[in-house]
Amino acid sequence: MVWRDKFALVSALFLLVVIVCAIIGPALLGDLATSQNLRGRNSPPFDLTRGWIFVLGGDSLGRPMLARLVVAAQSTMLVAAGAVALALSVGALFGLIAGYMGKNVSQLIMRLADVIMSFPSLLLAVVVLYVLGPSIPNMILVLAITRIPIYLRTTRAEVLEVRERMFVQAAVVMGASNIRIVLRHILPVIAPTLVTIATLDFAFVMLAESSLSFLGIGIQPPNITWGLMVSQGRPYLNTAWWLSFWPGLMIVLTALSLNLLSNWMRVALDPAQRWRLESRKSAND
Amino acid sequence: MTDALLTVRDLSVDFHTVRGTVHAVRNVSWSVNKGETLAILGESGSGKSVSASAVMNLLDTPPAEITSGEILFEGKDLLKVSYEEHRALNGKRIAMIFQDPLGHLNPVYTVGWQIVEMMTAHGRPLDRARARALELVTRVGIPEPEKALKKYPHQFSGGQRQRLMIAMALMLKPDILIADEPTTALDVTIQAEVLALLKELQAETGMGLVLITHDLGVVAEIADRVVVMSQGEIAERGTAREVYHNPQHPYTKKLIGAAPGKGAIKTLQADAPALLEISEFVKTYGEFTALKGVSLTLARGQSLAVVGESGSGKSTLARTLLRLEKPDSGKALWKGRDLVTMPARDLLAVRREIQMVFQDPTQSLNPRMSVYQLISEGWDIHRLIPDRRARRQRVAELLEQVGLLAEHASRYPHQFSGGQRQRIAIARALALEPDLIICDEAVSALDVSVQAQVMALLDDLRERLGISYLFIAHDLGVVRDFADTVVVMKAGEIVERGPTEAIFSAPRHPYTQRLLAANLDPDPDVQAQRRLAGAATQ
Amino acid sequence: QDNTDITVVLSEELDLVEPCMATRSNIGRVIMQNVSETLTELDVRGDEGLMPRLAESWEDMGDGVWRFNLRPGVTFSDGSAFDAEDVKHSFDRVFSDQITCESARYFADTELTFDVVDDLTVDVTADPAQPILPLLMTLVTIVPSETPMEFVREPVGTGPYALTEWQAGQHILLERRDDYWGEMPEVTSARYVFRSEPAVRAAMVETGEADIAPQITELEATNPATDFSYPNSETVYLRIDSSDAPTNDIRVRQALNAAIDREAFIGTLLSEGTDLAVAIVPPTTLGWNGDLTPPAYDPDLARQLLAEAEADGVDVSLPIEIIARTENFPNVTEVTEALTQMLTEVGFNASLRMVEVAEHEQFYSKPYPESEGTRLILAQHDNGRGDPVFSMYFKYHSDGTQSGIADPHADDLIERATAATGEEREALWSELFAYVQDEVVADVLLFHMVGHSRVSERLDFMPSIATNQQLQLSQIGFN
Amino acid sequence: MMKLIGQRAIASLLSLIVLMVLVFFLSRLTGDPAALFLPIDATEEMKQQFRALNGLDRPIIEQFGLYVWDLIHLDFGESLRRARPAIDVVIEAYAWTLPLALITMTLVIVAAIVLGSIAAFNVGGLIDRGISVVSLIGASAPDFWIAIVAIVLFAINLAWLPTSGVGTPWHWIMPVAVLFIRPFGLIVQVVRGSMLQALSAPYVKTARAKGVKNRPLIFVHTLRNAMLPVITVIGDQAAALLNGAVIVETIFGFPGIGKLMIDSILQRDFNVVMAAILVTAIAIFIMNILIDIAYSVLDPRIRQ
Ligand SMILES: Nc1ncnc2c1ncn2[C@@H]1O[C@H](COP(=O)(O)OP(=O)(O)OP(=O)(O)O)[C@@H](O)[C@H]1O
Ligand SMILES: Nc1ncnc2c1ncn2[C@@H]1O[C@H](COP(=O)(O)OP(=O)(O)OP(=O)(O)O)[C@@H](O)[C@H]1O
Ligand SMILES: [Mg+2]
Ligand SMILES: [Mg+2]
Repeated sequence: MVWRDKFALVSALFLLVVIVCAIIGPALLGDLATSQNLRGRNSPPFDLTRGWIFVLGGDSLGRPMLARLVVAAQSTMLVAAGAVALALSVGALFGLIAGYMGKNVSQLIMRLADVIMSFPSLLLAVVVLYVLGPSIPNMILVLAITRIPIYLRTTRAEVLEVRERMFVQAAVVMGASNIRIVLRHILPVIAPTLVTIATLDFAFVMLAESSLSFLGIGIQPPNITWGLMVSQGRPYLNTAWWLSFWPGLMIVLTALSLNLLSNWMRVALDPAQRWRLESRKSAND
Repeated sequence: MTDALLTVRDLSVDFHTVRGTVHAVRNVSWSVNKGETLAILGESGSGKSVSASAVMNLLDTPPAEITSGEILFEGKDLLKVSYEEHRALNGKRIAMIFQDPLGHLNPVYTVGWQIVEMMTAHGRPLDRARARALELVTRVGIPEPEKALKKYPHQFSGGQRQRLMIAMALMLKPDILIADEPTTALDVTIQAEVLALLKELQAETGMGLVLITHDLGVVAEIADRVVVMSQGEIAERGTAREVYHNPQHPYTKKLIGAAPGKGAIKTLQADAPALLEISEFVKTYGEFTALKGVSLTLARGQSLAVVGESGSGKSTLARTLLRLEKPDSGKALWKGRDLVTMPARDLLAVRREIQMVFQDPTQSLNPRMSVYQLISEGWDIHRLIPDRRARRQRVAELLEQVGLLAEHASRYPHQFSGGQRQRIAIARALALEPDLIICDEAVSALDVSVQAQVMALLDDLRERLGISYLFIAHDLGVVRDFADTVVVMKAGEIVERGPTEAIFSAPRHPYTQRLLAANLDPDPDVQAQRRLAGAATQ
Repeated sequence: QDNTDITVVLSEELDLVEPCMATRSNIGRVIMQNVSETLTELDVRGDEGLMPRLAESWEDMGDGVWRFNLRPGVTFSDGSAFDAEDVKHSFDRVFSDQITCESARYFADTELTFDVVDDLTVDVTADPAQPILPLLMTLVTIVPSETPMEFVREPVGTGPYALTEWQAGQHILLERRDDYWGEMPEVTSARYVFRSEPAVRAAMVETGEADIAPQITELEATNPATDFSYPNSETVYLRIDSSDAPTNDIRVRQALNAAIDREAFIGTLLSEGTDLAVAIVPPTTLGWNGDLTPPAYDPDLARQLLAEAEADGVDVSLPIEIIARTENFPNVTEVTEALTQMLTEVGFNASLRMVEVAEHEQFYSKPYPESEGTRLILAQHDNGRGDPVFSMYFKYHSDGTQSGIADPHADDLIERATAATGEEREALWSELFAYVQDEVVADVLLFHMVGHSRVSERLDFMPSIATNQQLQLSQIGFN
Repeated sequence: MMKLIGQRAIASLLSLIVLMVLVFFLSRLTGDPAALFLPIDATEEMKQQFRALNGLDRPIIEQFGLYVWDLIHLDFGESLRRARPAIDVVIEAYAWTLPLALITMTLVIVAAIVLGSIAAFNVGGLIDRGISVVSLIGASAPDFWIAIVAIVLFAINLAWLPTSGVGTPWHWIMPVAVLFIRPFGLIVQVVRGSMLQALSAPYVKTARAKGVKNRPLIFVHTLRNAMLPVITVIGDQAAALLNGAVIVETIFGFPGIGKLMIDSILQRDFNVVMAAILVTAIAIFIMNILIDIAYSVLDPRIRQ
């Protein structure tokens, strides 16, 4: 059963590749990714006659898909990771406060979360676009705000339960401050759940960004993200599937890897479950 | 031995951990017959609970691995039967009472539902199950049984939860009952009732009883045969009398020699300054009043024992005192300042001065922290011992003082036995060198030799550092040896208080008298005589 | 099987079915000449020019007065008879300040007065005189005089069909009237449904769920047996603001034109059949100038022009931002990206910005926002109405809301042509086309677009340039 | 309990007011509806007239006052584009969205909980792998892929189902199926993770010692302990559905609130936007109250 570890390993490797692409991709392939060739557009994948760079085909302007995917990794990761990280940290922070503090603070925070939850993300996007202008940081802001309630609500619900556990009371007796209790005793218990949601949200955010681009209020060319590529490839689904397939596949694979890795971490970081990984190895030895 | 109902033969269990393999159980064999009671005595951490879990097929394999042996029940090897077959036996033919009742009760279902399920899971009709549950819950002495069935585990006292577990295990009148320290949280009067109930059932259905316990008195009272375990192996076996009067193995000798209740009784220094004054504590849970105006004074260097009925409010007293719960009224002056109204900021300093060992140690240890982290956390909080090397050393020292090993520091709570966890909790309380330690059944899960060691340690600290103890306990022998003052609680009130000497020699309140009378003697012969005498007076 | 009920799948749902908004293409496609009729009708399928509809004939009485003789025996779908009062009322509605009717804009500064001569005769006085008044009559639908001065949801008209059911969000049902004045159409009823996804529209005709999908994309138009392409009267161009540097220099504007390889788009990003534009209106328009040729792709010339301009002190390195709106037409993003690249290649400091419709509007119409360099606005203009007047003032007159030039000669030509009639009008328009393209180089004209329709094989119908604005059910037959 | 719900309702009403005020002012930062309603070559007079007719020419504070005044009289204003009361338009659309959301969510909850629990129970096994990978791919694949591929496959090639539209139950199958996929993938993972944690608790041992069968062991003893994060995420996903499903509505021509909301926002049809947000917010608030009640029903320790 070593393959269980291999799953996580492959995921980690894949993510590493994505990160490397995100860092050096634009510098390396930036020019190739924008070199148009109208007469060589939509060239099919797996055809090496135009060079290895066209192995995944060309897009509707004859630019090599491979180069574009690599270059797009940067803004994609920036937006997705930025939005998820921001939503997670803000949501978890307020969730902890709402769960651990008194009733009034909690009520206030939760009702504000309700407001955010019912505020249509699209309207938010339009407002931000009009007031602040379109840019990657603003995109992150819009996406993050809309995702805050989920983290907030999850955190709070879990805190309500965890804080009733005896070891939290033991920490109180030791004189631990509220901050310490929250960070050292409560957060580690709920972190796995938050991480699971966050990794799932990664895909969600990439696709949400894609739909915003599609509606004209998201990231727009000449910037590229996988989400934008997906939305641009959408009309070609029947005729040139590779235009939206590869970026979509990248999103799927990234989400899949992140989740497999987080599933693995969830077990690896829990002392009471770590044996699930260790024993598999020894059982195979 | 072949016709025994349950036979464990040559059982060995290993645990695979990051730091190598732990041989928890090594070539253990025992058997129990119909109607017979086998007591498993032994060192804390010697593999008693693990072998019981192996019988019930409850070990997670991995990380555990059963490396050898067989477990024969009615001639069938339970290690070889299918999962489904084993499931059908569990609960119905072989039932188990767990050591740590709080964790083992499902927090989100009413206890009534959980008890009834024992029968419905095996296809019995619901109404019969309900009736039986009510009967048993009444039998184990839970007040207001009808209402109790509708409550959730966290609404009961430690002893009550233990009794609910017992009621649950007895629902289907199993052929074999494995009871893992079933009476540690019970006061002796209720313990006597429970033991009587078990015996009655044995007489009625011929139930075989495997009783894992540290209490030599219980062994003397109920056991036919005894096996003594030490370090994963069987050290000694024989009838209860043989083992008590003629122990062979050095560990057994040590164990029997350490039985509490024989030492000199302490007296309180008259001039000790008052440290804590509790006056008129009242605590209600809905309509139920758990504390009905309790007042107490505790002096520096005093060890005050609180004994009393299970469910009388002892733990509640401790919890309200520590502001884990708000008392409805009352004051608690700590060094002259009221703990109840003290602002949170000032409380922080006080928190270092008062520590507590909780009744259910397992639940009070954060499962995601290693033993090192658990013990050293207090130093982080109060900014003590900044040096890492010094910390490691002090943790190791503390662990050794409570009878654990320095290398245990890197393990996590779930990798320990019940008694070992209790000792981790004690070490954690000691780490801060407080002025007062509230011990809620802090030594109940320890075998008497370790118990003696821990108590000697506590005594030593009291003498050297002037630490005071609020010592909640059921074991009268322990109380007699350790406390200089005793208060007796019943139904939320203090019914008697006085120096240990006076309480033990001349109890005044009828409940105290009953309590002392029900105390068990570790000598099986003495217990046999008492039983005869008891039968005669009835 | 003589099932003569048809289903039409349209790309966007109708918000309104208000006759006075019938010039809005999504509304017009359903009700124009089906439910509501106009006095006159322009033949865009053949070459009959302006044809009678509710007016049997008309004549210019001089002094800006036109007399229309109305068709007798016409009834509305509510049973009331059609007469001159209805005509008057219909126009009153259009110009009322209590409702915002779209067709009012075609009469911008013209004051119309209606004199009912008798039941079937009406005199219309235009001030100033309006030479193309009969043509403008193709834009105003006639409603009964009882129609209130607010948007109606149950349009009543004289057309061959009546709206009998409208389930918002789902469908609109038109049923054939038995008492229609004209020839009975073959189609007995038409159900309109709405799907925004082109692939779904195409699929619906393929599976038989619909009979006509008037707007599908080129990518979906893969079946020669059912799919037609037709010029859709839309023209794509880049609007230049010639008051900004560096585009205030004609050489820069010429360079922009020369930098673009228009041919490269056709058959690639744009459908085969797309025409290179030499005017902002399609070739079917009055005064079309056949002598004009699209600017040739000549990057060297572009570079040279830029160099010359630079030598004369024009700062050609100023940023040029190309603004286009998402979903303006299929592949708009790619087209704009390619345009940007072409401009960059000859040395422009061009960048691209895709915006949503509301934002696009801010850049498109006056007053134009400030910019560091200048902006080129990629836009699509639709004029299928036969006369350039509907375009030229807005796009090229100094006071036009989307005009990028302020040229007195152009202003003069526009004003004169608007007032002229007949051949003079035609000649003036022709001159104007040549002037703005060759002399002023007002903008970068790009393409006359084509549209695609899918028509079920059981129907006998050919989409045409008019299909963008209307879909006359009476023109549909069955095979 | 009733008192608690009452308090909650009042608090929610306050947040509703905050929401509406926010939406009112923020949406008016986003440009002029006149430019969008009228054709591009409309004259300035026409625009003025349009603004005057719809009260858009007044100071924004006055507009707000009028809006509130009307609202007190339960008048949500007219849709700018549709010449109908905004609330009618919204309620018509919501009558489609609500059943769609409810049907989808019910299926999602049942399927995700069952499969997620099974995956956790067999952690590391083939079943677990299969459920995880399939659900994750579903959760992260662009939904229009799935929708269009489904149409090509089931409507065109196999001709089992209609391509789009509403009317018969058959029309609902594809929209529900496509909407099902993402929340399902998400919730499966959350159930799995939460169950994994709960399954290592000691009370699971008690249940096994009692001889409880696997099915009740998973779905009765453990699941309820694992439900807190699960219902939170269910709430989040349900809220997304209650807000309408734009892609699915667009592709399948489903006349729900999502498309209406998007169109109205893009067209700056403020009254419809306000009414739509009001209706969806009420639905979401009610759902959140239900979820908070569910917390305390599920876990007695949270009850206070
Ligand atoms: N998961 C585990 N990993 C490693 N070691 C374990 C694990 N579980 C138990 N052990 C070890 O196995 C030994 C036997 O444990 P067991 O619970 O059977 O002791 P016990 O005899 O019941 O003690 P006590 O009287 O204190 O309850 C202990 O030394 C303990 O540390
Ligand atoms: N949260 C609660 N809700 C309702 N009743 C409670 C709650 N906690 C404790 N009780 C009740 O209060 C009484 C006192 O409980 P407490 O835990 O103090 O008993 P105790 O003296 O420590 O008993 P034991 O020796 O069995 O541990 C018990 O009868 C118990 O049922
Ligand atoms: Mg044990
Ligand atoms: Mg207690």
